[in-house]
Amino acid sequence: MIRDFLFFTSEALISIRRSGIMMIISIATITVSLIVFGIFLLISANISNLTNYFSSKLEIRVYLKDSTKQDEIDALKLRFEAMPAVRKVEFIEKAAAWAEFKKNYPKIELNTLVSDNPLPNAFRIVLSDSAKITSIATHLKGFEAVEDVGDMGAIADRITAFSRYTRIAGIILVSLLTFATLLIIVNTIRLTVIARQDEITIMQLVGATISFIRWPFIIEGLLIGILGGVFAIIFLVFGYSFFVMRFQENIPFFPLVYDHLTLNLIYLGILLVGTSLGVFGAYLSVSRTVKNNY
Amino acid sequence: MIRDFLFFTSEALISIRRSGIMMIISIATITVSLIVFGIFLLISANISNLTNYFSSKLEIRVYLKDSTKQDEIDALKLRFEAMPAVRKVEFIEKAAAWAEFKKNYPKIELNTLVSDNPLPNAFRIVLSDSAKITSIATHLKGFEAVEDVGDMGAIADRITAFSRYTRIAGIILVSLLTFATLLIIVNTIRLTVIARQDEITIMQLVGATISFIRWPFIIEGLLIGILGGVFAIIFLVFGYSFFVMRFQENIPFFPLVYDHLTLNLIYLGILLVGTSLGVFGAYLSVSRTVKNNY
Amino acid sequence: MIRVKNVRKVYPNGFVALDGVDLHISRNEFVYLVGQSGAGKSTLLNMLYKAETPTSGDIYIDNISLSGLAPKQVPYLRRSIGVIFQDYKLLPRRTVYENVAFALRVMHFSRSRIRRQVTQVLELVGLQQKMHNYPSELSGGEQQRICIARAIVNNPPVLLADEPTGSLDPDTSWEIMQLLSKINARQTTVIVATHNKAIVDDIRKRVVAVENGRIIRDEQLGLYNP
Amino acid sequence: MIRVKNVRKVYPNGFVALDGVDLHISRNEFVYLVGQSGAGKSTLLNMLYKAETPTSGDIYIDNISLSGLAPKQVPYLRRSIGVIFQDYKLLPRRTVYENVAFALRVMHFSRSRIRRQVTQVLELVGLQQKMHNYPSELSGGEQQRICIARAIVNNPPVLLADEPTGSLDPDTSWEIMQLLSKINARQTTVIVATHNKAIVDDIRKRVVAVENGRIIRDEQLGLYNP
Ligand SMILES: Nc1ncnc2c1ncn2[C@@H]1O[C@H](COP(=O)(O)OP(=O)(O)OP(=O)(O)O)[C@@H](O)[C@H]1O
Ligand SMILES: Nc1ncnc2c1ncn2[C@@H]1O[C@H](COP(=O)(O)OP(=O)(O)OP(=O)(O)O)[C@@H](O)[C@H]1O
Ligand SMILES: [Mg+2]
Ligand SMILES: [Mg+2]
Repeated sequence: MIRDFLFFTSEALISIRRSGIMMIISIATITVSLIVFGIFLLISANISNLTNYFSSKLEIRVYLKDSTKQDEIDALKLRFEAMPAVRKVEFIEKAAAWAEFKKNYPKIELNTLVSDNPLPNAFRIVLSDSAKITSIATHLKGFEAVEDVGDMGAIADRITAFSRYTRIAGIILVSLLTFATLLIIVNTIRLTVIARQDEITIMQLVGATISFIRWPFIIEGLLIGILGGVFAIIFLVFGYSFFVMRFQENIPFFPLVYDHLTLNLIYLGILLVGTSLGVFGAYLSVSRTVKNNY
Repeated sequence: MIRDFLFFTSEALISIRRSGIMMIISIATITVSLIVFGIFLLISANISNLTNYFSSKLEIRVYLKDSTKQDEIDALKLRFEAMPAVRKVEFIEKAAAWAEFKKNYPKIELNTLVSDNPLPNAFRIVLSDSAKITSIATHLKGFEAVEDVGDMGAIADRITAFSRYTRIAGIILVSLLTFATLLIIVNTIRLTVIARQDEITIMQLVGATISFIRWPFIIEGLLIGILGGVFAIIFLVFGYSFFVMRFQENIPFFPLVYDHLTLNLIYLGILLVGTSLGVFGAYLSVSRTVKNNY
Repeated sequence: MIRVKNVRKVYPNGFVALDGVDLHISRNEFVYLVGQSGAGKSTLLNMLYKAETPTSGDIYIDNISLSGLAPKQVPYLRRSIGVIFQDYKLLPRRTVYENVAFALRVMHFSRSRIRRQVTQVLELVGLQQKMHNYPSELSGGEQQRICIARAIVNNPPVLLADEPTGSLDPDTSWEIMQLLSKINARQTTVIVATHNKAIVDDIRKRVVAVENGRIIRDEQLGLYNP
Repeated sequence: MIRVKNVRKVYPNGFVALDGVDLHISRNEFVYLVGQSGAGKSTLLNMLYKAETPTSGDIYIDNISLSGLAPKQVPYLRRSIGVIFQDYKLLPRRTVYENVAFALRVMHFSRSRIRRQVTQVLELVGLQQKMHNYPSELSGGEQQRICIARAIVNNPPVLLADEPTGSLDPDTSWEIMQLLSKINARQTTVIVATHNKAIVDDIRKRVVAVENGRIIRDEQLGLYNP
């Protein structure tokens, strides 16, 4: 087994070396298509990150009746925090709210016109799932102490709809892209195999079995898939971190994906796609060519 | 000339027909890579459309002194409208502004606390170029009748920065994608030419000139480039209009690109890229192969 | 050993290359297959190692029907039959050594045994010094001799030689034919399709003449021309 | 007409295929090039149509130095030299007709003239009925005759034949050599590299013998062996 594997690997290496320009071209093509694939993955990761970011900024304001006492307020806070889909509950004292309001609207000459703080005490509730915002708001309205609820309704619905549809579009695009990458890689390998069709026929005529012919091609496919994947990853790692650096420098508020887990998953995915398509392409192409000669 | 062209075209057609599977594979690869290219163009067109849309929502509020008279207001409006980079000037009566404010903040019990309309008369000025917002705002502050100017400063700067950097990123990405498409198409054609290297050598040995060999290959490259381009366009036209339909149905507020001029430009670009790369790839590949034999 | 039974071969384009061919070749026989260009000699040989299949009729080797042979079995059939191809069929991206070794590698011979047998057979055909060259760096006759070396390197029980001396000078041709005779003497059935009148008439063996896809003559110790 | 002057050919891998070769062939001569397998015959022929270039020395055809020939001129040189390649070099994706016609097409002959000349020459080599077949559908000898047809179809002033009868039976070989003689009589210089002793000894012409890359014999009306 191991001897066979070594033998086939050395055959594959010889073949790669001797096919020269053809191999360089196919590795280049695979690299390039994996880079495009990776760029797409990075873009879609960033778009979903962005919509998550916007969703996370959505909040519900719960305005309390002026009669609500401090211990009631504390109890409410605990109850709200215990609700599913609620991520954060923050109490906003009416004085703080009024100060904030006045800071935001300096043009309104409130001091001269308004005698007292017109704002109520409130809770700011941040959800973990923005899609639930409307239903939770309705639910909150039912509480005794609650005077009114403000739920950023329209915007929330829009962001939710947008994030749902970009997610669907993203899935469709990534599938399409995966398929495109598959086709390009498999086709490229197919062309290199077709170019060696005569050699395959000769091998069959002098007594080689299907697997004897197939294995070196499969290992070759594996190797050029790995090479293409590694080159693509190198390009993407440097390209993306350069991009992130420049972007952060100039628009630091923008939420880019740069946690290592997501990125490493993407890079791993690229490597897997490269190698598996290399193997699959080689398997498919050789099988087609080999069949006719027995 | 025309006879030669017909002759070379018929040679190219014969070659495409007889190369069977190899041609199908290379046309498929070219189609797929042009589709990916087109998807990228459509995405970047939409992103730039989106940032333009947001920019166009940016505005400057010019608050007027209470002492300003109606004829002064009319004169100011005309002057503002005449300024470069200003797209629209709208006068907002203080009463209307106050009504709007009260509608927006139902929670603030203003009626009980505020005795009179605290808001001034104002202009809403929409710019055609959001990047100029800060400089224009400063300029407006200098007018006699102007009490104050509110310019959405921070948000405008963010959107401007964002749109500038997405534009740069878009240009980089489209260049990268163009280069990737170029590499994939040229490489694919290169592989088909390499597979026929022996034939080219034979043709040279029996007295064919470089151009006699090259022309059929170039026309072949042209034809498979056109075919790939046409297939890609068919796919994109149907795919994108389907996508627009579904998107508009579900998130009608989202500004998608669907004006015919932009789309037709993109499709034309794809066809041009396909054909020119087909021709270029064939020219390059044949030249490399042909040179060694004279 | 080899039995060709009422074989008819119609190529996909409708051309009838062989018709009603019956032939029986015993173990260790040496047979010349002669006939004009296009008579059907190569077609007949190609069917013996299942590169072509008869349109009707069947071929038996050691009483095994080739038409009944599973695709999986074909490589093993081919390993027991050395073939000197009319058009050499050398692997272009392999050196002379690797081309010859390939026939042993498919049989999983050990590296040292492969080296021993390959060098030995290259010496037999006089091409040790071209061992590390590629086929494209060889003269026509040298390529033909590599093909011969590959066909005989694993001592197959059957040897099919399709025009094995077409590119060789008379002296080398003579040596090669002596080599084939020697191999035949070592328990190998040999079938040689050839146009080499001098050799057929000199090294007298059984002669089977083909014309227009039919066997028209089958003579022990025959001459090239009747 | 053809002058080979002190030519030495070292292949890229360092092998010295020809050394100190001098040869002069007049217009309308008929020359046999003989020698063992690997002697250097094909190398010498290949240099005459610039498929190979001498490492040192030069070749003149009609007093034009080949080493001084611009790449643009090479196709025109090749059109004036018909070559029967040892390995045929047929275009695999072209029919027999198209293969032969190709040599005329490159010269922009009219369609009707191409049809006339191609059918005529295919008749000469006896392959009219294979006109629409692809090379892979032909026997070895048939392929060789297509190659011969392509070499002579445009009546070139020089004809180089590298082993033109290697795959042909004696009768067909004889016919082909008669054809080459006839062509030679019609004002064509003919050089034939061959191993066919019977023919060299029968159709007596000038014989040039090559051995290990050197010319060792040059005889008018010579025999295959000295
Ligand atoms: N694949 C094919 N398709 C159609 N016809 C074919 C095919 N192969 C061979 N033929 C035809 O079958 C006939 C016999 O061919 P074959 O190769 O057996 O001849 P041969 O006796 O070996 O001739 P040669 O001495 O020239 O090699 C020829 O006329 C040839 O044109
Ligand atoms: N491209 C090459 N690279 C290296 N060596 C070569 C090359 N081509 C030919 N040779 C060597 O040069 C020598 C002469 O080759 P050439 O083809 O001229 O022989 P030849 O006389 O035509 O033989 P044959 O009768 O077998 O065709 C041979 O030994 C061959 O191995
Ligand atoms: Mg044959
Ligand atoms: Mg030769």
